[in-house]
Parts: sequence; C-alpha cells; structure tokens
Amino acid sequence: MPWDLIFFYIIGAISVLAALGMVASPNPIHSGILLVVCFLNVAGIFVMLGAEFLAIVQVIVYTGAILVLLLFVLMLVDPHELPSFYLAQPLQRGVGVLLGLILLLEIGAAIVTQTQFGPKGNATPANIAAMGGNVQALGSVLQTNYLLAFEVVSLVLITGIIGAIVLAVPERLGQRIGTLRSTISLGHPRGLDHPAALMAGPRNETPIVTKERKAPEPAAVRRLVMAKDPDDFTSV
Amino acid sequence: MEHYLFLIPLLPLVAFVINLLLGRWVVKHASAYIAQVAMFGSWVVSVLVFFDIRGSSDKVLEQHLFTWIPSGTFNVPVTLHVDQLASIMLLVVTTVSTLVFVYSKGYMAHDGGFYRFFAYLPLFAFSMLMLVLANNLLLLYVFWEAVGLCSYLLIGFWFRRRSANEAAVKAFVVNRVGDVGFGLGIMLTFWTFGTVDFYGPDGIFAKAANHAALGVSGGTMTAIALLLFLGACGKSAQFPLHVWLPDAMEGPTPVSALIHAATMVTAGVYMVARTHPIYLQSESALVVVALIGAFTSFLAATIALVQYDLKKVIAYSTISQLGYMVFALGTGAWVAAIFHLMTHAFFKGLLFLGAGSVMHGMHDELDMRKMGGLRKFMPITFWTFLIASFANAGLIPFAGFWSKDEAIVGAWASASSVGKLAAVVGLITAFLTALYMFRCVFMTFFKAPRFNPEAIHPHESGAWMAVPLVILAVPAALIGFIGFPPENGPFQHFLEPVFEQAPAQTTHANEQASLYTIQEPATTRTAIAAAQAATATETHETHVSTATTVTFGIISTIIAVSGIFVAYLTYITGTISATAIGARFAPLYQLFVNKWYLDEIYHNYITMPFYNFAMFLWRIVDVKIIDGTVNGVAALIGAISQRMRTVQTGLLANYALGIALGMVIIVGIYLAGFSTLFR
Amino acid sequence: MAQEPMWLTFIVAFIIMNVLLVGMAYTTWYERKVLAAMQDRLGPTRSGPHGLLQPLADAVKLLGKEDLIPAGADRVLFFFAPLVVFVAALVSVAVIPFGGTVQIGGRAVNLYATDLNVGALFVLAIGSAGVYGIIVGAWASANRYSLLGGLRAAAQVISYELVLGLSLVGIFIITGSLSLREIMEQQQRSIEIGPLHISNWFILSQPLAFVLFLIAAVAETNRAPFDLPEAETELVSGFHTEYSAFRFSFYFLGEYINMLVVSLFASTLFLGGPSGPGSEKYWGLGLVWLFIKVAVFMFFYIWLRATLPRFRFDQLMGVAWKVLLPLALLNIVITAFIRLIANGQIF
Amino acid sequence: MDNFPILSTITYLPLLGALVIFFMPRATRETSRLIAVVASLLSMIASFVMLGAFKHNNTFQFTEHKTWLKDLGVSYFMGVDGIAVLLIVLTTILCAISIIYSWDTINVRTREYYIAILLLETGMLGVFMSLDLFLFYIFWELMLIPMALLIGIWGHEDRVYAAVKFFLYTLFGSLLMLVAIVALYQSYYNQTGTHTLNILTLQGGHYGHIFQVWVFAAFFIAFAVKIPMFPVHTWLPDAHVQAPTAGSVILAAVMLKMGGYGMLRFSLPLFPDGTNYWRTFVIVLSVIAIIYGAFLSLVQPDWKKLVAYSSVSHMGFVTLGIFIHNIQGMDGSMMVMLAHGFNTGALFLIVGIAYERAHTLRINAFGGLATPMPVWSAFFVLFMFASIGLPGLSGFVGEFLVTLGTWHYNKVAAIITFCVVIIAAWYLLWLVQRVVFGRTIHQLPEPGDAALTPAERAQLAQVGDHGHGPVPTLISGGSHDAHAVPAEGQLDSTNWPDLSLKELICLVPLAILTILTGVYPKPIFDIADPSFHAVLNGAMRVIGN
Amino acid sequence: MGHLGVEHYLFLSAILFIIGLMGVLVRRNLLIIFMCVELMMTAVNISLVAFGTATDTLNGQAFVVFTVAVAAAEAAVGLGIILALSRRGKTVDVDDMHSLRD
Repeated sequence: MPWDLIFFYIIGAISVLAALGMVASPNPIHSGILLVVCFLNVAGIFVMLGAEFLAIVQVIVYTGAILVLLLFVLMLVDPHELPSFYLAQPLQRGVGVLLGLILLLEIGAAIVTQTQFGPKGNATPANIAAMGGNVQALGSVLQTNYLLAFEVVSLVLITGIIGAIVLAVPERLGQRIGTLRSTISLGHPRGLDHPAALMAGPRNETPIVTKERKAPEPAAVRRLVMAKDPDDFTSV
Repeated sequence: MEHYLFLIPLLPLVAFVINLLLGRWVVKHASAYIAQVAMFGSWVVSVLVFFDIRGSSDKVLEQHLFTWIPSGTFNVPVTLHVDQLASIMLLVVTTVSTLVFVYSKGYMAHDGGFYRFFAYLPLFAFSMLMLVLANNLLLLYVFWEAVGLCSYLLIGFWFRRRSANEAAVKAFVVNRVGDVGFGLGIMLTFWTFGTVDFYGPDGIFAKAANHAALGVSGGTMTAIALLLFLGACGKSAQFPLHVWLPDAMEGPTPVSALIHAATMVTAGVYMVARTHPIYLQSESALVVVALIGAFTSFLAATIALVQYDLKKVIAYSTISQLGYMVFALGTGAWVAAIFHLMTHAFFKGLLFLGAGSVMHGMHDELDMRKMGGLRKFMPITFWTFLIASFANAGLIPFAGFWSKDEAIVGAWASASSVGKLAAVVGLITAFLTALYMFRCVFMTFFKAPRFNPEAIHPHESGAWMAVPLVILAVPAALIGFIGFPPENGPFQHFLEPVFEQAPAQTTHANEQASLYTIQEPATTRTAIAAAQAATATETHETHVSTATTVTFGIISTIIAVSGIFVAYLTYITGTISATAIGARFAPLYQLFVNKWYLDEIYHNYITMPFYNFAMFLWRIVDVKIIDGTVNGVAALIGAISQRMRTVQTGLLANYALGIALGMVIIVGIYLAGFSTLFR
Repeated sequence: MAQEPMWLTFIVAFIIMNVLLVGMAYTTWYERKVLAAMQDRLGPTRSGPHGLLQPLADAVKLLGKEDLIPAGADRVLFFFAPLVVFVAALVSVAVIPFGGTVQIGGRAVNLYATDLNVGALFVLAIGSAGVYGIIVGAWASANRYSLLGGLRAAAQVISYELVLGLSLVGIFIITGSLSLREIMEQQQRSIEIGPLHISNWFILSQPLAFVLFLIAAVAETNRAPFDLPEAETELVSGFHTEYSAFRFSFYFLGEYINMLVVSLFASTLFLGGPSGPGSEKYWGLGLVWLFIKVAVFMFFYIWLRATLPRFRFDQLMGVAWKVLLPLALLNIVITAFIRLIANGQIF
Repeated sequence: MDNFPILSTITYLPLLGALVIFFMPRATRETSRLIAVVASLLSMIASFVMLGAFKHNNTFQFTEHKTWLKDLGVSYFMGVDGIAVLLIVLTTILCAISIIYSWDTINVRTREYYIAILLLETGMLGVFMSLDLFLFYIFWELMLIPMALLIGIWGHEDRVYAAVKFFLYTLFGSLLMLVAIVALYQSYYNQTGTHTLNILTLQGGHYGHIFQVWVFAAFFIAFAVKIPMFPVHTWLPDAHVQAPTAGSVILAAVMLKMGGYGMLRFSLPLFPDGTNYWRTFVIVLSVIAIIYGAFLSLVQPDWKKLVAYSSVSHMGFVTLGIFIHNIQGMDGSMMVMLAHGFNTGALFLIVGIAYERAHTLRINAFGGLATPMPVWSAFFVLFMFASIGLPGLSGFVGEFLVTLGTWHYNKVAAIITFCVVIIAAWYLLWLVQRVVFGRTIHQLPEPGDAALTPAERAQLAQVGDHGHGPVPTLISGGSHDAHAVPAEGQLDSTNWPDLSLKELICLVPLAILTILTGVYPKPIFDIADPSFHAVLNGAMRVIGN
Repeated sequence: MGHLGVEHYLFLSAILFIIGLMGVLVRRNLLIIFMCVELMMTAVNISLVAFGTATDTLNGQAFVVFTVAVAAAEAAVGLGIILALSRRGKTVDVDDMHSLRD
C-alpha cells in the first residue's frame, strides 16, 4: 500500500479545500481559520518532503505568528465595516478568474512537459541522516553557502519590526506607558486626554487642545475599536 | 631702377595711411597736399622708369617683394614687373591722378569728409598702380578687387545719400560678378598651367604659346580667355555688366574723372591686353570680345544721345569709347586699343573735370535743360570742354581721331572674321559720338541761359580747378601725334616688344625720339614737338597700305564733321527739332531713354528671383521644415506621454490584473518557445 | 533509538497519555491542597481521604452541568475551539522521553512515544498552535470581554513563545541537536569536578536560560502572574467566560496538561529528565526521579499563583520584549562564545 | 625649457582663475573681472610663447604623457601640431578679448559669469590639445555646460529655449561620438589586445571598411552639429541671438572650429576609408551649407541672425576645404577658420556694441550710424569687407584657396561656391548700407539724393533751400526716448557714444590680425602646412620633442 | 497508483498558487487579499522544497527559510499599513484606496 501517496492525497485535498474555503467564505474569520488549516496541512507536506525543520518553521512562523496577527487584526476590525462580499467590478473580477484558470492550465502543461532538472546535488537522504537529520544539514548549509543571505534576512526582519512599530503604534499610547518619551511620528492625529500631563507634540506641531478632543466625530467616519483611546473601554 | 619700383605704389599707400588715421584730428585740410605730393613723387618715378625702359628695346624691370601664399604648388609671390605696356599705363595713371588730386583740392574744398576723400583717392591710386605692376594673375586679381573697393568707397562718399550708397553697392556687386568670372579663370589657368605667373619660361604666356604641346585643349584656352574677359567686362563696364557705370556718377566728379574715365575702367582693357597670348590661342574668344565691344559702343552711344544729365552723357560716352578699345582688342589691334586707351584717358578726364567745374558753378545742377549759354560765364571751362569734345568726336588734329581711326582701320584690316563688321559699327558710333558730344556742348554752353540768373550765378572755377583743365587740354589735343603716322608711329614701336607675336604688327622699327608730352614746364612741351618732327622714315612693310589708312582718315573726318553739323542744326539753329524726331521714332526713343530696359531686366529677372528664393528658403525650409521637425518631435513626445498617463487607473485590482496577465504571457512564451509542449 | 514495531509505540504512547490524564487530575487536587496549605487552610478533605477523590467529583460536576451556547456565537467554531487546546496540550507530550531504550520482557522498548530530531521545536510549535483554541474560542463566544481576553492571550503567547524558543537555543548550542532524547542522554554523562561526580545537568551550565525558560513557560500556560487572559477581576473569566460544563472542562484540562507538559519539558531539558543517582541501573528509578522533578515544578507553579499579583497588560508585554528577550539573546551569545572557545576555534 | 608643461599651463590658467574667483564668495564685480582678465591674458601670453617655440614640422610637440587610468588604457596625453597651435592662439586671444569686452556690460551675477567663461576657455583649450579620446571627450563635454549657462542665464529674452536647444543638439551629437569612441576602443582591443585611447596608437590599427564607415558617420554627426553643417544648424541663430555678446563672440569665433578641428584630428587620420566613402556626401552638404547660409543671411531682419547664418556659410567653406583632400583645400580651410574667427568674432563685438546702445537687434532700427559713431563704422566696414572676402584682408585667402582646391575636385561645385561670394557681398553691403550709411533721424535728406521718397521730398521742400530750417519731426516714426525700443521705426541714434577705450582695446587687435593675415599669411602656412601634408597622406604621426 | 513523484507536489503548489491568485484578484477585502498573498507564498515554498528534494540539494529548503522570513517581515509591515489605513477612518475595501493616483 503506497502510504505516502495516500497521505499525500489526503493532506493535499484538505489543503486545497481549505484554500478554496478561505477564498470563498463570506466571513473573514472563517477564511482565516481555514487558512490555518491549510497551512498546517502544508506543514504536513513539508514533513513528507523530508524538510522537518521547515514544517516546524511553517507551523511556528506562519500559523503561530502571522495568522495569529492576521486574526488579531481581523477581530479588531468591526465586522460591519467589512465590505460586501459581492464584487464591485464584475468584469474585472471575471477576467481575473479566467486568467487564473488559463495560468493553471499553462503551469500544468509546463509540469507535464517534464523539463530537465539541474545537476543532482550531494544532499541525498543518506548524507542528511549521517549529518544528524534535516535540521543539522540545513543549519550547516545556511551557515556556509548562504551566510550572507542569512545576515541580510536579519536586516529585513529588523526593518519589518521598525515598520510595524512606526505604522501601528499611535503616539498617544506610547506616552501613556510613560517609558517611551517620544515615538517616530507619522503625523497621526494626536489625541490629548489631559493637557498638563502630556508634553507637546513634535516640535513643529501645535498640541490639539481639549476642545478639539471633544468634537463629535461625523457619523460617517467609522472608527476602529482598538485604535480608540483604550480609556473608553478599560477602567484600569 | 628695379630697386625703386616699390616706391611707385608705396607713396600713395603712405599718403592713404596718414590721411585715414590722422586725417580727422591732425591733418585735416593738409591731407590734400600730402596726397598730391605722394602722387607727384610716384609720377616722377614712373617717368624715370619709362625713360629707363625706353632706353633699351626689350628691357624689363622686376622686383620681388615677398611671397604671399605658399600653399603647396600654388605659390603666389608679390613681385612688381614693369614692361613697356606697364610703363605706359603707369604714366597714364600717375599723370591723370596727379591732375585729379589737384583738381579735387578745389572741388572738395568745403566738403565735410575732406580728409576721408583724400584718404580714399591715394588708396585707389595705390591699388591701380599695383594692379598694373602685378606680375601674376592672382596679384592682379587682388588689386582688381581693391580697385573695386575704392570705387565703392568713393561712389558712396556722400553716404547720407541713399542713391549714392545704392549706386556704390551696385557697382561693387556688379564688379564682384565680373571678379568671380576672373577668379574662376585664374583657377582654370592654375590647374591647366600649374602656375599663375605671367612671365618667365614656365609662365602662363610661354605655356599658352605651345599649349597644344602641353596637351591643353583649345576649348580650355577659350574658356580661360572668356572667363578672364568676363572679369574685364565687369571692370570696364562692357555690355552685360555696364549698368553700374552710369549710376556711379553719384560719386563726386573728380572720382568719376579719375576712376570712371581714365584709370579703373581701363583696367579691363589693360588685363585683356596683358594676357593677349592666351587670347591669341583661341579665335572664338577674340570674336566674342570684338562683338561685345562693338555692340557695347553702339548701345552706349544710342543711350548717350537721349540723356539730359551732363555727367550721364559723358559716362555713356566712356562706355562707348571703351567699346572701341575692346573691339580693337578683339580684332587683334592691340596697340591701337592701348593707344586709344591713353588718348581717351586724357580727353575723357578733361570732359569730366569740365563737367565738374560746370556743376561747381551751377550749384550742383546737372540737368542740361536748365543750363545754356555758359560760354560767357566760364570761358576756360568752355574752351577746354570744347577741345575734349573735338577729341572725343575724333576730329582730325585732336587725339581722339588718331587712336579711334587706328582702331577702326586695325579692325577693318584684321584677319578676324568680325573685323569688317566691327569697323562699320565703329564708324556709325563715331557719328553718334560726334552728335551727342556736340549736343551736350551746344545745350550747356550755347544759346540763352535756361536758369533764372538770380538764384544761380555761374562763375569760372578757381585756380585749383582751372589749371588742371588747361594742362589736360594739351595732351587731349596733341597726344595723337605720337601715333603718327598710323601703324608705325613711335608709340607703336615702343609697344612692339610687348606684342611682338602680334600678327598685325610685324615691323621692326628702330628707336625714335621720345614721344610723350610731359606736363608742367613748357620746356617739355617743346621736346614733344621736336620728337614729332623727327619722325623717322623707316622702311617697314605694314600689311595696311597707306592708301586704306588715308581713306579711312578721310571717312572718319567726314563722319565727325557731319555729326557736329547735325548737332548744330538741331540745337543751335533748331531746324531739326529733337522732339519731333523723338516722337517719330517713339519706340526707339523710349528704348534709349530707358537705357534699353536693362536695369529693369536685371532687377526683375536676377535680383528679385534670388531675393524671393532666399525668402522661401528662410520662411519655409529653415523655420517650417527643419525647426518644425525639431519642435515637432518634442511636441510628439509630450502628446504620447499624455496618453500613456491614462493607463494608471489607481485601482489596486487593475494593477493585480496586469501582473496576472504578465504571468500568463510569460509562461505562455516559455511554453511556446522553450518547452517540448509543441515540438 | 531502535526501530521498534509500530504497535509497541502505540502501547507506550497510550500508557503515557493515560499517565498524563491521571496525573492532570491529581494535579488539580495537588494544587488545591498546596494552595490551601499556603493560605493556612485545609483544602479538599471530604471527598475521600485528604480529598483524594476531589478530581473525580469535579469531573462528575463538569459532565453534569448544562452545556449552553451563547446566542450570537459561531456554533461551529464554538464547538471546535476547546478541542484544539486540549488536543494540542496532549500531542506535545509525544516527544518527551521518559527514559532510554530498556529491555522489558526481552524486547527493546524505548520509553518515549517518538523521537523527532526537531523534538524541542515540535513542543514549541504545538504550543503556538494551541493559541488558536483560545483565540477562536474567544471570538466564537461573541462576547466583547472574551474577545479582549482572547486577544490578550494571543499577544501574550506570541511574545513569550519567542522568549521560550530563544532561551532553549543555549541548550541546542551545547547539545548540537534538537531531539529531546539526545539532550537527555547528554545530561546523563557525569563530569568530575574535583571529588564530586555530578551528572552534567544543563541547569548548571545554563542557569540564566533556566530562569528565562521558567518565566516564559509560566506565561505560555497563562498561569499565575501571567493569567491576564482569564483575569477574573476584569474579564470575568477571560476567553472561556461563555464556556460551561463539558466544553469548559476541555479548556480546564488543557491548561493543566500544558502545565504538566511544560514541567516535563523543563525537567528533561534542564534537570536531565529521568536521570538521578541510580537511574542508570533501574529505569523505574529514573521515572521516579522524573516524577519528583515534575512535582517540584508543579509546586513552583502553585506557589507562584498563591503569592504574586497579576501583571498589568502593558507591563506584561514590556517585560517580555524589553527584559526577557534581550537576556535570552545575551545568553545565546555567551553560550556560543563558550562553545567556540571549547572547540578551540577562537584561541 | 623644453620639458616645462606649457600646454597644461595654458589650459589650466583660466581654470585657476575660475577657482580663485570661486573661492572668493564675496568677490565683487571688480575683483572677479580683474582676476578673469589677468588669467586669460596670462593664458594668451603663454600661448604666444608656445607659438614662438613651435618648430615647423609635422610632429606633435610639447607633449605631456602620463598614464591616468592604467587598466582602461586612458592616459593624460596632450600635444599640439601645426593645426592645433593656431587654433589655440585664436582661442586665447578671443577669450581674452571677450572677457575684456564684458568688463562693464555684465553686471548681474558677475562672479558666476566669469567662472563660466574661464571654464569654457579651459574646455576649449583642452579640446585642442588632448590627443587622448577620453580626455578629448571630457573637455568636449566640459565646454558644453558653461556655454549653455552663458546663453541660458545672461542671454536675452527667450534664452532658455536657445540654451536648451543648443545643449540638446550638441549633446545628441556627442553621445553618438561616445558610442563611436567605445566602438573604436573595442575594435582596437580586439585587434591588438591592448586597451588604449591614445590617438596615435589607434591610428596604427586597421579597421574594416564597414566599421570605418559607421564610426566615421557617428564622429561626423557630432562634428557636423558643432560646425554647424546644413541640416543641423538651426541651433546656431537662436543661440547667437539670445547669447550675451561675449558668449556669442566665443561661440562664433572658437566653438564652431571644434567641428573642423575634430575632423582634421580624428576623422581623417583614423578613418581614411570612411572619409573616402562619405566625401561626396560631405562636399554636397558643405556646398549646400555655403549657399543656404548666404541666401538666408540675405533675408534676416535680425542682425545677429544674419551674422550667424553668414558663419554657417563660412563654415561650409571649412568642411569643403577639409574634404577636398588636397593641400590647397586644407590650407584654405585653416585660413577660413582663422579668418572667420577674427572677422565674425569682431562682427559680433560690433553688433554687441550697437546692442549696448540700441537694446535691439532689429536692423531697421539702425541707420546712419556713421554720423554719431564714425570710428565704430570704420571698424564695421573693415570687418564687413574682410568677411566678404576682399583680397588683402583675411577672408579672401581662405575662400580662394578652398575654391581653388574644389575646382580640382569638381568644377561645378567650385563655380557655385565662388558665385556665392557675390551673394555674400550683396547681403553684407546691404547690411552696411542699412546700418552705417544713410541718415539718422534728425538729419535732413540730401538735396542731391536721387532716391528720395516723396515724403522726404516734401520735407525737404518744407525746410526750404537755406537748409538750416527747424529740425523736422521724425519721419519714420522713431521715438525721442532712446531707451524706448519702438517695434518698427528707426531709433534716435544722435547721441550714441562712439567706441569707448574698452571697445577699442577689443577691436584694434582683431583689425590688425585681420589685415596681417590678409596681407602676409605666410607664417600661418608655414606652421599649418606640414601637419596638413601629414593628415593628407595619412602619415603616422610621431611625437616631436 | 505510481509512486509519489515531484509532479504531485508541483501540481499541488500550482493549484494552491492559482487559488491564492484568484483570491487576490477577486476579493475586495484587503485582509483576505493579504491572506491570499500568504497562501501564494506558501504554494511557492512547496514547489521550492519539492524541487530541492528532487535534486537532492538543500538549496530549496534554505531558500524557503528566507522566503518565510521575508513573508513574516512583510506581514508585519502589511498589517501595520492595514491598521494605519483603517485607523484613518477608511474602510479596508481595496477599491476605495486610490488616493495615491491623483
């Protein structure tokens, strides 16, 4: 019984169905969760391909961090703000689907035509086992051939972090923690709960006086729950 | 004497430089004296040179100054070369110049640009002298144009007059047309003979003589001759390019006298004479020259007949007389042409100076219809003018008769096919010349004055002007005798070495006494008389029998007298009414009055087409086509980029769609091109 | 690591699971007893001698309670969320080695369910997968408080998972392998310092890592000072406010199993797992030692719960990112240097 | 003395001046112009010294050879031969004169102005001296920028359009040249395996026919734009009209020679086959340029445009001379280049002087300037006759030699070329007539003038005979206010000052040079001839001392 | 049934990729699009690893490590942007976001 084939078909089917569900589901949370399912299956595929480390990385990084963040944001966005499921420009979307199908056929054809592969490397399963498993082998390759890339990727991650901070954290919150004197301001509107305590905005910006703060926001402007001043919600 | 040759042109040049640079502030009125002294010095040297050359039969003086253009084989030295022909020309130029300088002192006395005038005149003299002294074709060309420059400056002297300046420009441009022909001729000679020098074993003349041996075709010789002749026409105001001379009368009269009568206009004749070996090689060239000469003389004579402007009449008469010289050259009568040139220089100069003093007296009034009866007011001017008229008409004792007659005889007896025709035309023109000369004399000096005496008080001009008139009158009357007896007078013998290959003259006379009238002290005049008396009788066979010369002499006298008589009848007694004849031959009369419509033809069929073509080139080709394309390309790029802008819709979906489309295409290409799918 | 037949692994796995479930039950009892003792009271005494049957009683209560689903809840997710937590907690025990390969009845039996060469990471991965149970559960119960609890849990777990992972890197550098069995074996060898023969536990060579690991582990299981997600005072009971009876028990069980697994994991990594004086000869003695170590850890949990006040949320996040993470990185750097010096690559 | 880097001193003296001014931020107009004049004069004197020390043979003298970018094969290689020496002297003289001329005419941003001009001078000198294509190209581009600035900043009304057009035209050309240089560099490398851009060694390589044809074409376009030749000349009139006087003097007198020099230095020796291939094409273009330039100058209402088109015509002679491929043609082209430098440079100075007073370039705004400004008129007539090609002045020798050479090549072309001289006389004399001669606004028409218009006759009658009547009202609509520039009529030039000392200093040397080269051009021939012989028979040039 | 060759994995990754692509093209919710992008990234990872193992080299897997890192960074910044966008009061609807165009 070719267990691997069976396992492959099962996992493959689940992941494809999950992916389809993710695209088609009206409720974003459901699509989020379906994506989690899909990614877990993909981790399974990685294991079948012998890349255990990648499977674990897939689980920890993708499902563990990125999708959690995604769900995080999904939950923060009030459901009624979400756009209607139905398509705004049918023609455009129709063409999109058509293109997708054509591309699928093309890639299928490409796979079928069996292009020749490059020269066989020396990382046969036997060598990997000799080195003590996929993790050790991959570790050694990473540290030797791809050392530069490894360093550069660390830079990419750092920029990612800084980017996230700059974009997501509104100043005001920064101040309340008290430790953070000033943050990188992108000119977000700066709320002011009590004028005395808070220091003026960045040098050139005039502090928003309390009067402004109380100005009722026009109804049309719908606001994000979390971005609002948490004081509205927690009594701590 | 070679070492002092450079003095002749140098003196006027020095006078020019002094007058030009210092004239306005330092020299002022003294500039006249400087010019006159310089000219006289140059005249003295010329006379010395003449006597030196006359001493030995084929003596030639040459002085090399410096090399002008050493460009590979085209090596142009600046050397002065004097032979018999050149010495005669030197004498003529310097004599007339000196006299005109003296005359101008009086004439231009109270003119604003006095110093400027006396700067330009020596410059002209310098260029003319250098032109005569030049030993190679290019140097001749250089001073050919320099003379054109001076005529431009002098014609346009009163620059505030628009007509004067237009005339100057016209003169220069027409001359320039001729000069272009001349230049092209030089180039052709250079490339055929490899050198531009006249003389010497490998000079142009030597090579021209045996041009067949050198493999130079007859056609080239004709081409060279004709091109050079085009230059001559431009300068000596022959038929196609003569239009500038009448307009040149805008300049001050001394200028007309010096330049447009005596010297510059004769440069063309001199050049043809100088390069006669080339002309001898091509029969057709000579025919052309003769025809042009004849036609021009007839044409000018007809127009002169109907002119009312005193100076214009004399100008046209100059063109006519030049016509004589040219057809004399054309028919091979080289010596006759030069002889006529010399005599013409004197009596035509006198005529102009006379006209100048008339103008002076009549407050710059030139229209003959407003003159009359000036005999009583300016006796000297009258008598000198009369002598000059007789000479010009060609009456027996006067200079004009001998030279003109010899030209006609030479033409008649010459081997050239058109000789006979030229001679006949010459005779007709002689009649017309006599007619219009005496029409002009009778209208200005006889009958009742046709101006109101209160406004204009004609008076005899001052000493400065009168003395030159008298001095010039002498050669105008007597110079003819140096060519007596016709064909083998002392003048002919003197010029023999220059023209010895000339077929017409094969005689070989021995030296004879000098034959020139020398101005100034009376003693010299007596020397001339002695020379004439002692005309040597020598045996020389001349192909022209004395009988023909005598008959022609009688014919031309008859013609001259009849011309004068007809003029007497119309303008003095009034038996023939000029207006009636004019009316009867109206179309002919209109033709002559409008100067054969030549000015209009040139303007409408040459100047304007060029101008319109230029305007077309600028407006259409430059602005529209070339600039148009350049700016057009810029505008096109702007338009394209404007259209491209609309592709950016801003919708994220569109961009994603674009990317997807890109993917599809790329994979498609891969499949089609590189994969084994379709193979 | 002998290749044993499939069914033997199943048996061992089954035994481990049951031990775990029973252990979990008695942890609840153990916790209530110790807590009570700390608060100078008796704790459960009536249900069986010293309240030993109390877990059974709880189980019966939970099963009996009415199982209601909130109106706006997302029924499907509401049902699956607790299961995810429970299953995740259980699965992570598979890699923990309870001993080497021993001969039982003439057959080589390895006292662990499986030995992945990414064992340690596997535990982390399953831990992070477990978070989904909480988040989805919080969202599915359509209650704002539970939602906030869920979000806090998500944030907390992500941050502390990072610290957890990095603190273990020190050990991986020393052992050079990720598989727990390998790590356990490396700790068996004893090193002689002078007269003493101590087995080379990593707690000795990685003290800082051990402390960081403990703090992160506590936070990971939402226990004691880090139990903001189900902070009773503010959010009623956090993400599982809407859960009742049976579904709540899964959360409740999951939490305790997590605690057990983490303490097992800690003892394997830092205290050499089943190693102790005399454990080489008798594998049974090894298990006993392991049991004692786990008990100590459990006591530490409970002790924490009894004494320390709850962290404020931003302090919680601040501590993770600004204190623990730098320390973990520092530890990695130091161990790496020591390892290089040991290999002689630097001097 | 022989190893003293005379060439570098000449080239970098102006640059030194520019730097000095640059590093004096508060330099006033007086100090910066003083420095500029001193720098350019020194450079001129140095060039005279070089001229003196130049030995009349066809070798490259005063060479300086230092390797610059070794692996690229680029060396700092400077040297001059007969052709370059003359053009360098011309450049230094003209630059000195134009700097002196802008003594008091430029009073806005003077500091930058002098820096720009000095940089321009260095650029031009560098072009003439560099024997390394790389160095040549650097100087070639260097001179482009200051010139564009000169036109763009200190020019007249729509100077920006002119500057941009000038810049784009030349840049387009020089980019093609860059491609050609690279092609040459590569093909030489393929042949001999050594990287070099040194012209003398490049001459050694033998390049395929097709290659030569194309590379020649690329070089040719760059030089054709610079000369400018017929189809690509439209930038010149605009650039001249808008450029400040000094700028347009330099542009006309020197920058137009770059093209000609480039052909003599690069195209002819390096690509003999290319030259033969393109010869007829270039000759036809040059003849067209000569005719076209002459005809267009005939009808230009704008004074500077007229002179600009006349320089297109004159430069046609240069290219014609170069491509005739006989010694007369070559000598002629060099003479035309020098003569054009003096004459047109002087003409632009004269136009500039007139512009200072009239503030307009419309020809019919002038008239009868001989009365208020006699000395200026004298110079103007002198230079006008020089550029007509009157023998005895510099213009004639060059033009005659070129036509003589052309005659040998093709009679029809020669005839056409020489006939254009008539049109040249026509438009220049007509210009002089309209500007210098004739009457100023307040002068009475001359009674004897035959060509009086009826209006003038009426005015004459009204004034009466005694000729001292009241000053007539202005006939042709000129306005009393000298500064107001009426669109149409003639300006009131009665109280325009004649030449100032500065203007005299600028014009007199040019006049002397024009007359000198006209009367006694022998020294120029002695210097240039050997080099031309070398270029003609493609001899391998060797380094002299 | 044939043994499990590399084509199977490639087919799977192709399908997932297309689904992701269609999601991006079709859906209007920025977050869903974001998820689809993540899906496309994973699909590519699968094919990378598949090729890696097929040619017995670890390059594929090393590469995937880097893509995952980049995906993480991208997710952080992407979510940051989405938060910033939604905080400005606008919806997360893709079609309304064309302020950069004009």
